[in-house]
Amino acid sequence: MSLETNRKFNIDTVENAEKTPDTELPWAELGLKKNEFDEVVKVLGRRPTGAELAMYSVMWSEHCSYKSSKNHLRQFGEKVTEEMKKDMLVGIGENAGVTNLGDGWAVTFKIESHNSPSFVEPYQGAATGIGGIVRDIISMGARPVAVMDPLRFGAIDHPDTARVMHGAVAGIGGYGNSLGLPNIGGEMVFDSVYQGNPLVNALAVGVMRHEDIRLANASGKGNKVVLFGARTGGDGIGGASVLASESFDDTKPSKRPAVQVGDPFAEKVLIECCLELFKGSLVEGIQDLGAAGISCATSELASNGDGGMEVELTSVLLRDPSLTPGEILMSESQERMMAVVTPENIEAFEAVMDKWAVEYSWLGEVTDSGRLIITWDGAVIVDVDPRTVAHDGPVYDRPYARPDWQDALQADSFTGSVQDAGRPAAPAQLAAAVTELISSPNMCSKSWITKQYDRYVGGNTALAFPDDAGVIRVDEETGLGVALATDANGRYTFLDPYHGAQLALAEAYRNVATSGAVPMAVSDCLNFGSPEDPDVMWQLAEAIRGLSDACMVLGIPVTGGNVSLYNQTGSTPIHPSPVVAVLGKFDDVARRTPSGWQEDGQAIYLLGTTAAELDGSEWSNLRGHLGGLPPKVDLAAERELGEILINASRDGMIDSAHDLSEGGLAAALVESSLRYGVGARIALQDLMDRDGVDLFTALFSETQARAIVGVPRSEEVRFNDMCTARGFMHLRIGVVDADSGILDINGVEDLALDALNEAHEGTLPKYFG
Amino acid sequence: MSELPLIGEAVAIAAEPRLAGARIGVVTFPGTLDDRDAARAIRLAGASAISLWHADTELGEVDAVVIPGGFSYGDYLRAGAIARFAPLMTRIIDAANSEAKLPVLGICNGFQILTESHLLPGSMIKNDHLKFNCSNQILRVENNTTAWTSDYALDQEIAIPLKNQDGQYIADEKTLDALEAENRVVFRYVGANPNGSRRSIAGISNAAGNVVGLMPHPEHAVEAGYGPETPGGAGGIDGLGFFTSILTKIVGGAK
Amino acid sequence: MPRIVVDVMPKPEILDPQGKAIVGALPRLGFTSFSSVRQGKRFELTVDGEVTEEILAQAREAAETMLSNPVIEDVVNVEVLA
Amino acid sequence: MPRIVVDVMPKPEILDPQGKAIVGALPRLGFTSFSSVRQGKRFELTVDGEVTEEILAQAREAAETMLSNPVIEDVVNVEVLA
Ligand SMILES: Nc1ncnc2c1ncn2[C@@H]1O[C@H](COP(=O)(O)OP(=O)(O)O)[C@@H](O)[C@H]1O
Ligand SMILES: [Mg+2]
Repeated sequence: MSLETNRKFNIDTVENAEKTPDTELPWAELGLKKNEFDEVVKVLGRRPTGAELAMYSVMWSEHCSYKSSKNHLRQFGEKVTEEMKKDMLVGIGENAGVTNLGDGWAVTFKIESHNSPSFVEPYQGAATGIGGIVRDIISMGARPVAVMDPLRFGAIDHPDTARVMHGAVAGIGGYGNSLGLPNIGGEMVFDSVYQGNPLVNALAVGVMRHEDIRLANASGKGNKVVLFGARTGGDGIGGASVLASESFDDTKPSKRPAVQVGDPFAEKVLIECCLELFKGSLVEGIQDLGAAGISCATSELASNGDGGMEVELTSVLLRDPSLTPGEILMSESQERMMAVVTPENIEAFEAVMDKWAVEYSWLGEVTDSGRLIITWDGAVIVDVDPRTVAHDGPVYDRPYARPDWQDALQADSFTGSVQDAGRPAAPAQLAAAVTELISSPNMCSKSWITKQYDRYVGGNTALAFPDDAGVIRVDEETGLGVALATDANGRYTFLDPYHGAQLALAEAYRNVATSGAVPMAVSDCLNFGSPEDPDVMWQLAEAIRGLSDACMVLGIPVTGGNVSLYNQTGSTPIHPSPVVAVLGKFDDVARRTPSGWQEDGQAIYLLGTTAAELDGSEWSNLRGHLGGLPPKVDLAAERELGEILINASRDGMIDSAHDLSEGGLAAALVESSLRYGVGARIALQDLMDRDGVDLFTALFSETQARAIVGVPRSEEVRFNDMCTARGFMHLRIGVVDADSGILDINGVEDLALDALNEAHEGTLPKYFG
Repeated sequence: MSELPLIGEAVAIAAEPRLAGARIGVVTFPGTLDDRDAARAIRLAGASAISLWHADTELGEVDAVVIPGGFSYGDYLRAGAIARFAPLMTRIIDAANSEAKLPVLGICNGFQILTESHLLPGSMIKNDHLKFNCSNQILRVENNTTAWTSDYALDQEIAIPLKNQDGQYIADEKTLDALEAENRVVFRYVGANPNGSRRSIAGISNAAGNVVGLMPHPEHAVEAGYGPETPGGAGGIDGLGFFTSILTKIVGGAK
Repeated sequence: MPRIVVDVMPKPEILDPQGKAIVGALPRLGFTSFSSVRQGKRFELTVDGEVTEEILAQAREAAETMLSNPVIEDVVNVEVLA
Repeated sequence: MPRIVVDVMPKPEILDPQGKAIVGALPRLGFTSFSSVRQGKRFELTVDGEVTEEILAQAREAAETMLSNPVIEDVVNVEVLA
């Protein structure tokens, strides 16, 4: 007998499972390995019922159980100092970490991936990615206040890229805009390694008062369990495990996940409705339904609380009445939440639901039995210890080893390579090189994307595209606010996973500090290939080790994140792409520093020193080279630079600041002048003499821990003194020339801002319309 | 009635008591997004913002009403199509057409709701480029005699955010001719037409001038540093005039 | 269960940006036989019992008042789905 | 000029937020006879001459490849408009 024939009217009860131990179960089709299935049998002391099998299979999937990464992720919790714990109100493990902002305010943020769904159906995949991460934020008790979207696509000129780009961007906009959440930043990278595996990551940030923090646990015997929001349909059944534990392989179309369609209107209503519940203190515990749906919500709520719960599954409101109990448990239908409510609050809870016309159904109650019992019309179909489902999944120590090609890769430096031949040196060549750089797929303006996102809604967006960090005001009275940036460089991480991950953190940290905010917390989305490939597993292990080490040095903790594995086409993985988000704090967002020059005559300073670091750079990428070692990581310098930028912003010593990252000084100079259409005169001879580099290197090297700042005349002495006192290299490289309409760099042919702007803005419209 | 807490508390403004007595309603439908912003704009201008809930059957004591932007009911059918049938809309339509001529401002989705309600002629369809467009738009004020535009100079150019997917204003030629002849084109887009709107129309009024609708968002341009970009971050408050205009009218009328 | 179909199309004199985009894209995919495309909406309303004349009249009214906007759209068809 | 109609509907198992919003609103206007609504698309393709079998085949192919998204939609009808 198979489960198929067992479907509708012949429900596989626990009693039946005990009587029919030899029934064949489709554990392999559901993504479980033989040893995992055997473990389920051992845990239960009998074969699982169909419903139990469904639960274990989704909850023990890579996506939900982190079975390949768990052993490594521990470092984020272990490598923390007291300093790092100081402001952490809720750490890793909950739906999202919570950080103290002071004045009774707290902030929660998290980044997640929705990669494979976005390849299959870009619009809906990306849209539901936003929907899912926003629900994580709501379930902490917070009001979501902004989203961000780090994106990676295949080659810009590949025929399939437009499909994914158009769909993903429209989906992120379509969903986020409808929720009234400003989009305050993100990333956009084109690289053929992402052709069959685009990365669509989504970040959401929310704020709350300390007393409103909610956790996902079900406590209090006799409290009622309620499911509310959208009805349950057949969405993504098997999606969680099939999607995340099998590589996407187009020879097996039957393994394609069912597509989920998002309903942003339903989610917007759900947000308002939840906030009203929080305000009235009407829920004891709350959990969003994402991957693994009801399986996840019931087992996590129960095991984090008093340990028991009883649920009648026929009470679930269905969109598709033909769903089996197992399918109901696995469904990933969007826009649903589960909550625990005391009997006294039932009436008030229902009134809120009715006001917002949100559907709900009472499913059962909290018990102290230590068992999660699910019935179907009274017959027990699940009887498990919820911990075994939610927390005690398999953990693998997957073998890993430094790939045998890594040494050769690192030895293959750009300098002196075939691709390096004819390096630009003459003024006209350098001007052409700058223009080529800033119109290249990765360095061009992202406004084609960001124009499709609402940045104004809420009235609290203090900075967004194209500045280094997105900045949101939290408290209108005091100006208290937060800044956020996300970064990753897959090429750097490919060349050296340990340092590459640190570079991602360093850049996000630097971006936040550049805006003037004090970095406080980290969330990360680790996008990698198959953990069953020892090369990839090594990349993952190294990246986590690097990131956790660097967090210690910078003194900011990881408060949450997400791991996305099996991002590969056939046996070719993507570049290891640890996307790192850093959150910072402003006492008053009015002090924020924008990235563009403004006032005529202000001095332009370069902070930091420049080495010849072109390996993995955008310039080498444009020449088709990838090899050597990424730029050196100097976390002490990053910290010092950060402090200078933060102090200078707080004390009003600078009017603009822009960090140097991909594309080096050339990119930063162009971006700072295009920001408000303000020109400048730049001379780099002193820099070249001091650091021993040529003009090309000064412009295109990607040495870290650098930034350019605009200093008002009246502040120059004070600014210089501060940098000197801190022993940080700083050099006056030019002056703002507001009305010239020209970026004039000594030794480079004059760059007219109009032409630069056209080159910078033209690229995405040229490919995507 | 729903309460609309801002993220933090309202910006502290000591409104002149005479002004704070002016009550301007802000309607919230399921899916409304910019209600908080509209309320903030009203408070920044000095009046009291009164939250109105779509399902309410009475309008209560308000001197004017703002129907803010967003995606009522997801705008899945047509923008504003379902919201138009809300109980409160019936009250608003009656009050706008009554002798008292209740001033009503529809912003973006609010404008779409007003056209679906036939308080204003024409309709909005998808932008000609089919994409959502969020940008900083320059408008020209072509009629400064309406309840909502009296604080602007005629032909003044103002910078106001525009953000929508269904922002292309259309009406038949006869209607367009009549709108122009009756001086009911209140705002026009300056520069390149951002969405294909007929005759670059950004906003219109009814014949009496008490009902005004426009696609761009004045409530997002009322506080320096949080609206349209200006170097130095000091500007960007060109939208405030909508809210001071209505206040002038209300208070002036009460004198 | 019986269904009633309501078809709504943009008025002929009104520019249809979506139809325009499609007609521009068709030839690029080798579909060269179509000189214009217009995109409208199709609604399927499920009726729980029999479709009476009264219910059909309701559907017609819903089509005119809510499912379409007479300023820009025409209801081109209301019929019981076979 | 002859027209070919292509009707596209969301797949039955897929959530249709549009239809959901409409079915929620209908009763408020007194339309109580409809238990569910689904919203799809109707395309009208104008053909410049006679509608040959070949052109109809083209329309069918365009319907499947471009006018619908097979992941979430079904082409429910392709016919020559009378
Ligand atoms: N997908 C996106 N969504 C929103 N904003 C984006 C996106 N991609 C890039 N941006 C924004 O464009 C600007 C430039 O991006 P980038 O060059 O990656 O910044 P940085 O080098 O400072 O990390 C930033 O403000 C960034 O947030
Ligand atoms: Mg930066």
